[in-house]
Amino acid sequence: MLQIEDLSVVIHRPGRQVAALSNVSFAVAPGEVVGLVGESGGGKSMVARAIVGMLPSGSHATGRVGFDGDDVLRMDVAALARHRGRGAAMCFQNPRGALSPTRTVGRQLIDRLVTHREMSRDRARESAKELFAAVGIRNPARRLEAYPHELSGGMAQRVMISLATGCAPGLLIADEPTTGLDVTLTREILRQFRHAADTDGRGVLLISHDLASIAEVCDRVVVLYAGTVVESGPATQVLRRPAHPYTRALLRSVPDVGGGRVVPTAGGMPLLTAAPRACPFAPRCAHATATCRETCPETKTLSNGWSLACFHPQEAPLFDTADSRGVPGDESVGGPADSRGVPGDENVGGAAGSRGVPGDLNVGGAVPSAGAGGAAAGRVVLRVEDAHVVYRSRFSSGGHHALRGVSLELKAGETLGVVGESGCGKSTLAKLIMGLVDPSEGSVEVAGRNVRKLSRAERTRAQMVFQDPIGSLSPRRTVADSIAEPLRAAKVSSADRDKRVEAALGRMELDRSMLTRLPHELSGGQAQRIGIARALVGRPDLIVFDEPTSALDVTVQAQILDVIAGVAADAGHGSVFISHDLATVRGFADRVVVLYLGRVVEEGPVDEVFDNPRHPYTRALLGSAPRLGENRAAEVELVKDLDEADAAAGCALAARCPFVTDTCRSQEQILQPYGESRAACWRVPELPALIGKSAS
Amino acid sequence: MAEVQLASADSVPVVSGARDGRFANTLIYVGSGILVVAALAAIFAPLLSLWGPTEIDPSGTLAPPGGAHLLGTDGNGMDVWSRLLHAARIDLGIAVCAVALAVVVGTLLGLIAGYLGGWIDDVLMRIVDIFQAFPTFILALAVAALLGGGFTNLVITVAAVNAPAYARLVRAEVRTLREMQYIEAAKTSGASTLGIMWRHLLPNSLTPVRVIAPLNCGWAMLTLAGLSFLGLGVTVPTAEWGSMISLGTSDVVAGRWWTSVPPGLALLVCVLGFSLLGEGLQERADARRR
Amino acid sequence: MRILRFVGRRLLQLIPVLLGVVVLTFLLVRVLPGDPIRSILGPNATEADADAARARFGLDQPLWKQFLDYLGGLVTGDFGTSIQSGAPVTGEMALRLGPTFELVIIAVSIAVALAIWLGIWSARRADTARDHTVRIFALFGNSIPEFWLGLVLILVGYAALGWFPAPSGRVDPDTNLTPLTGADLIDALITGNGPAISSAAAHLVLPVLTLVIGVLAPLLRSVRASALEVLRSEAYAAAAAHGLPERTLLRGYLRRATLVRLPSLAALVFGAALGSTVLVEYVFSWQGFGQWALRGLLYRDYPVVQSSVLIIAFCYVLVFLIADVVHAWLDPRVKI
Amino acid sequence: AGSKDNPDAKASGGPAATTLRIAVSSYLSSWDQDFVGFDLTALMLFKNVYPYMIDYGVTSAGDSQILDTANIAPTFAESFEPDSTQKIWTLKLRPGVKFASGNEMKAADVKWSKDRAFAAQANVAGIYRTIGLTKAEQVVVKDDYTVEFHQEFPSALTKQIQAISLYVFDSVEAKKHATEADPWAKEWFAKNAPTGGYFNVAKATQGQEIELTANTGYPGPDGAKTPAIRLSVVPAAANQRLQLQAGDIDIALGITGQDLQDLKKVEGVKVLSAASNNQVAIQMSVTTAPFDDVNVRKALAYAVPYEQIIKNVYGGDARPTRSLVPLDMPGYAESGYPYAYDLDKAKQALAASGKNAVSSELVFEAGNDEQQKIAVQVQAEAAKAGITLKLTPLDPATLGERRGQKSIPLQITTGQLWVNDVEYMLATSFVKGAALNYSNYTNPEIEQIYTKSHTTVDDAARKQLWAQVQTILAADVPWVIICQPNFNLPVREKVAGWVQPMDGLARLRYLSASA
Ligand SMILES: Nc1ncnc2c1ncn2[C@@H]1O[C@H](COP(=O)(O)OP(=O)(O)OP(=O)(O)O)[C@@H](O)[C@H]1O
Ligand SMILES: Nc1ncnc2c1ncn2[C@@H]1O[C@H](COP(=O)(O)OP(=O)(O)OP(=O)(O)O)[C@@H](O)[C@H]1O
Ligand SMILES: [Mg+2]
Ligand SMILES: [Mg+2]
Repeated sequence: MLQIEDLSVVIHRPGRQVAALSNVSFAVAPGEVVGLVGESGGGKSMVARAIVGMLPSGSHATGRVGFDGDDVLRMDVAALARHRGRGAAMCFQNPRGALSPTRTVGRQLIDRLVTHREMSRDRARESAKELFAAVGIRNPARRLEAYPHELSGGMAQRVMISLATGCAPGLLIADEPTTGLDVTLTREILRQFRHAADTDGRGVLLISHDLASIAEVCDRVVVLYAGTVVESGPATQVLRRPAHPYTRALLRSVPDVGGGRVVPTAGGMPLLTAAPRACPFAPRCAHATATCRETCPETKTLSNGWSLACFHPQEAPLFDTADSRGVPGDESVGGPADSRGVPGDENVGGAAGSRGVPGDLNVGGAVPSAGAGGAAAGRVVLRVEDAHVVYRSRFSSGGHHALRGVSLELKAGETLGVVGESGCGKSTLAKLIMGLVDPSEGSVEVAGRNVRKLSRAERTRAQMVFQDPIGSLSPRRTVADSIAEPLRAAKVSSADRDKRVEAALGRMELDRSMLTRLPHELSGGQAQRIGIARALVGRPDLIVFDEPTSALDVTVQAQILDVIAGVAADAGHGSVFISHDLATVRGFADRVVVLYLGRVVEEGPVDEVFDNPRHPYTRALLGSAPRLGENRAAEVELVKDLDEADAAAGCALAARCPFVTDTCRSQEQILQPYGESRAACWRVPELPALIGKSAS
Repeated sequence: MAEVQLASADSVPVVSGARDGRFANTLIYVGSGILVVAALAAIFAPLLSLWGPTEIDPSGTLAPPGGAHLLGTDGNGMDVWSRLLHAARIDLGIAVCAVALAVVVGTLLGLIAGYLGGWIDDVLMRIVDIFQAFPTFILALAVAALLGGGFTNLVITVAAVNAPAYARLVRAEVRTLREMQYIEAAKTSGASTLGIMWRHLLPNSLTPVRVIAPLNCGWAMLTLAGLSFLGLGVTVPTAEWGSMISLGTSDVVAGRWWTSVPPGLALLVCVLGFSLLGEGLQERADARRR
Repeated sequence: MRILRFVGRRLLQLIPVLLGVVVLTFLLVRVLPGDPIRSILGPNATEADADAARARFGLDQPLWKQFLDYLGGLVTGDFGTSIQSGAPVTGEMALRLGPTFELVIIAVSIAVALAIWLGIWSARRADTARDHTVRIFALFGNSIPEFWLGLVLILVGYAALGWFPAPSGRVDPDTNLTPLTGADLIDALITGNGPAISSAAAHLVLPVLTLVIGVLAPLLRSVRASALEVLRSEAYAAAAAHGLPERTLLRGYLRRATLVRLPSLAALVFGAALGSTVLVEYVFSWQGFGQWALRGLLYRDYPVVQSSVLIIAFCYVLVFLIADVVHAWLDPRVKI
Repeated sequence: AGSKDNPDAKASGGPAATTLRIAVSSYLSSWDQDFVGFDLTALMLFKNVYPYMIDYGVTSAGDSQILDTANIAPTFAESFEPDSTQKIWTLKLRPGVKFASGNEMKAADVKWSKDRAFAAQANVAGIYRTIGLTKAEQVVVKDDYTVEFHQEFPSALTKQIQAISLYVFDSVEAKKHATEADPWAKEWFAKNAPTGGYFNVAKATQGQEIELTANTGYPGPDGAKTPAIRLSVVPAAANQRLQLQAGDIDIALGITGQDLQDLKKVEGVKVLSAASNNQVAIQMSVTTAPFDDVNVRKALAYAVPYEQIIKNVYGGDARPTRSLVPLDMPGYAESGYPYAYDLDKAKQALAASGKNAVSSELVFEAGNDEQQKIAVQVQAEAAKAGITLKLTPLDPATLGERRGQKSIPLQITTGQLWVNDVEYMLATSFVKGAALNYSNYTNPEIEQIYTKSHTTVDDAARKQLWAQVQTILAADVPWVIICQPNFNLPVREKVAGWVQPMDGLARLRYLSASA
């Protein structure tokens, strides 16, 4: 159905030019789910746009985008209008942004139905309800009247899918449909696409940077790097036994709930100004030879649709053994010194790499494997006791009870992981610890002192690393200024300040020249390193990481996680690492706390909790976390989306828990010890049996 | 391999199709070019004219352009060209000073109200509301009547009229900015309230101000002209475009264009200069935001 | 229901503002130099005469008493008695508001409508010569002093071409229009007076045009910018990528989304226009509110100044309230 | 052009060809002449809509008709004569004069009207003091058609003063609207035009327009010649001019300066011109430094560019004067003002005062183009003589206040005396405490002459006194007298019958329009 041949797109802008795609070829057949993966900027969205004929202004496209025999690139306006929606329909990356904010979602869907299925509006209304129900929207009649902002992220994505399928397209394109969604939702959403391919016979092009999550649903996978297809083929082949060094690097950057640590690859993707004349991955590749740096590898077809563009295909297993993942693999030896051969390399991340900071983040030795170490019995740096946080709404009475009776304790040298779905109160907990919100009940002590009574200088004893790396740096302050901020508060002399700032920067393996830059001149990874440097510079007692990598690209994420692992292992301070992604925590946390709707539902040593989860919620989370190379059904499936579950009396999970009983609904659950960990569920002992029953 | 030019932005609106900013630059260049010329004319006015701005030519009034007077003389027998140049000092001076004053006062108010919030915000914003709800011209007239028509007083008048808008603008900006992560980051880094306001909020909240201020300078000149028209601007015979225009209105009707058309055009061009600059900056800011 | 509560809350918030305006104006007029009494007495009046006149208007009372009397009057809808005319201010004001509102409301409505249409038109042709031309012309209009523009329009439209009636009033008196609201076009429409309708409309053209040209640019700029933002938004792209027809896109996805930011600007423009009509009124001999207030101020007619400021302030805050309601209605994201 | 093309005008019949259309600069502030309402438009209208018992006659001067202030004749009254003591004046009403309500004008109306004027303690009460009328009791009703005015002392000015004050209301109608709180029906008067004069107010649109129709019931001589007049308010002079040129108005009352000169050349328009007694002067406060020094006053008198002002401000259309006594006033003498533009003398005079530079503010009426131009010209020349002037335009309220406080060092005044007599001039401008004595000028000799003049009736003797006055004023220079601009009125060519009012208040009854 879709047949892309030699597609190249160059975008001309005054003063610059971007070769977004170079000689991309692949195909999608009806009933097939094809995954398009790669890092940010790799050109994934550009492919999608080319398919619907909506390239940015100033684009020059060559090649062919064949669709049912026609070439999209050569369609006239009328043909394009017919092609869009009916031929290929796209689900956008950010569903909330892609839904028109001032029109009810129902009308938006009806518009599509009326246009493409020539229905009357009344008839379309009925169909709309069915479509909503089909993508798993409860109470569709009511939801038709909703405006996009009234929908949660998951709901918005479902609506987006229904809008796309509402056009009755031959090809469904989904551009990062699950970015920003919780693990439990991700599975559910991806299943919708599989469903569209299987039951409606549509072709599906699934775009993602997250290989692990799409691994399950794809038939075939195409890997893009810097606008070129580096590897493509059957999903099992590409994702389990990849041959291209880039694919391998990508896969090893993904954290895994099973344990072990990610293997970062240094450097960043180059921004090309013209179609590459050499292998674009060569500067970051450990196997690169002179040939790689001089000529462009041909795309070779190896077997049953598996093709590859590499002079040195790798065949070694991806990970040596399951538990030795921490040992650096062959490809991860960092960037070779010279990447200046990449023409017009403007990418800041790439520039850092090209500066040849050796082994940008050398993973090995220095950092002990975290899980193993166990907490040294240091002083207590953080004590949270029965903390409640209520956000008061401005006008009406009442408010949002974001944290309900959380208690924690953390010693220096220890790392505490905090996990939970979006909205469960993770950031609130971080703010609470930092003294940015006041507890309505309970107390928080950092290094033995109540945070509400800290002086300005003492405040810097606890530091935080934020989710949005660039957004957490003041846009008009230089890097040096930002890093020095805690020192200034602590009244450190300016000479001393400069020295310590440089030291912190050095520890982050960043160049001195960074000091005078402004945040917008930084790449995400660099900015996050600055953020970490700022947290470290005052030698704090406690560092809180609030989803420090969730805004970053896969390979960069791996780099940053590596840095954090190093920082967290420092015995001088305690660390709290917050994440919605369980896998990232596993790498280096000593203990882990699972939050659900403001409550701690399970807590214990990291390995114990991950390998031996007790609470149904933990089990569900772990079950939905994608694992490369494994196709497991989750043991526990939650029945509703988070935002539909109301926490009334009793167990907070009651509304979603498959094992719920009347006792659960009426009785508040408190943490009880089960083995090494503690969980807030009275049915823990019965669970294995129950799960066994439901599985069979 | 055929090369095709894809449908342009014209027929197919495209996502994030950044504009090329060339027009924005043209606007900025033309706008600032006009203003530079006007500023130079103001600075070198005495060198560029043979007559003083309030010097009366005893040989007669309303002499047509040419001869001793490049642009003729006005109803008082004063040289229009010289007045035209000298007026630039007053007009540009008052407009720029007034807007600067308005920006300073408005920004401070907005910063305090926006960041501190609570009752301080309520009180300050109600005061701003009062001033903003106060009819522009009556406020201006009152200040003019109270303080007279001198340069400083006109600056105060025009600033009083414009300051509330800045207070609102900055407050709105600060209220979004204060939810930003970098403010939280600064707080956790131990920055003081004043430090946050001064080091982080102020520089960032000025972005929209920078765009509005030039536009505002243009409006300030128009306000000034309006005041002069009502007899409440600068006192005669001080050279000021608005008062020159209003003194010359009957002359236009009689076909003696030179007394009021040149100052009218000068005013128009300068206001346009500010507008173009503002529009250009706006466009550039928009482009950057995208 | 929620909207009512919102309006109620906002109305409550208006009270301190209006009270502030009342106090400020009351003090301001009294601080201003100038004697409101002398000008009604004639040059032969003695100090005793002046005192008697002052007593007549209660100006001999202590300030706080005057203020309380004034406030008391306001509560009962009595704005006091004009010192200049000796007639109750309420009646005079009612007569003067109509013409000005007619002018400003029509002008701002036309400007808003024009700005919406042109702004969207221009945004859809962003960065073409046509777009640039429209914007530059709007800027030109915005750069001309209103009184000057008015004069030019009179010279062209009345003196040279003779297309429009003499700028000496609001309706031809020979049409025998029965005044009801003071807004002549409305009165003519209500009474069904055909000749008066066309005469009033003809008289409105030039002053309205003057105001429209003056205020168009900021509105246009705003509409164009929001339209561009919508056109470049992912939401619009998504709708376009799903092949929705042009008309649906324009109506359902562009227009309303474009307009969400307009109401508050329109309110601001309305306020500014209301404040600056005094110039247009002067040029077009349009004896409206602005001229009345200006005269009141020049003669220090305290009750007139106080009530005109209060009314303008009230209209201003009211228009802002309306703008907020319209905004909330246009933009479902607004929490009220 | 203009409304002639307006189809609507035709549809409704259009204005009758005989309707005179007059543009004025502002609307009257109030219809109540006693309590409020003291602006020029109001006074002019009052002259035409109130029944005045006596008024000036008409005489010709050159080729124009002017009001004859020396000849005051009864109009709505039958007669107004003094007794032998000259203290009791008897007003006999003309029977059959009717107000719009149908009520006949009676002595009681006169009584009530004057009682009201005394109660108001404003304009009329103020002028009555000059002829010894201070209390309501001095107005006595004799019978239905006879009223006596009992003055405290005889005065040569009685007729003149009564000519501008003797107007009468429909008291029967007015009393209906009087209330306990408002015994003089102020509120009603403020909003309702009086009736019974030469014209009735047919329609008044507040601020905008007034339609007058001739009062056909007027039984006296010289009834209104035009059946209808429409006054419309056109504040902008440029606008009035355009409309006059286009023929949309017949008379423009708000045009000054250069426009007048221009309009003389416009086809279809003529500019009626007449000498006037309008004096343009700069009054110097003799009690305020630096003008308390006569030499400084002289210096300014030498520094003012008289000829240039006449040329630049009035387009040459003004008469230079050589005395503070107006031209055309009996007793005028060239020797009254021996100063002419001479910067050397100005400097000498300043030197004589012991200063070589002085400064002051020069006050004038805001919005008055003529005064503003004069101020500019004076400022420029005075500066050359070492006198720095700061121009200060003042709005009416501030001007009124500061004039009341007598605190203005230097101000431009323009205006005419309503009574063409030096005694009246002294009374209003040069004796201690006189209302228009903005110079704060006092001179015992002048006071003496003034007192003497009350009882001097012999013409030659009076002339003698006036010569003395002018010698004294020439030495003291309380004013810089600039000129007497001619009165100019631009009208359409069809307008006839204009009578130049010596008090500046047009008598519309004489006007007519030839078709
Ligand atoms: N409108 C545009 N103008 C100029 N360059 C663009 C434009 N859109 C994308 N690009 C460039 O094209 C390249 C490919 O971008 P694309 O959006 O397809 O990447 P992507 O793989 O989808 O990345 P992401 O994961 O961030 O969505 C990038 O280098 C980007 O900078
Ligand atoms: N300032 C606030 N006012 C009111 N409610 C808030 C505020 N901040 C957060 N909340 C609410 O509190 C709850 C917890 O928010 P929090 O930001 O802590 O979640 P989170 O676990 O960090 O989620 P995410 O993974 O999306 O960042 C959410 O339901 C959120 O809507
Ligand atoms: Mg993308
Ligand atoms: Mg969070």
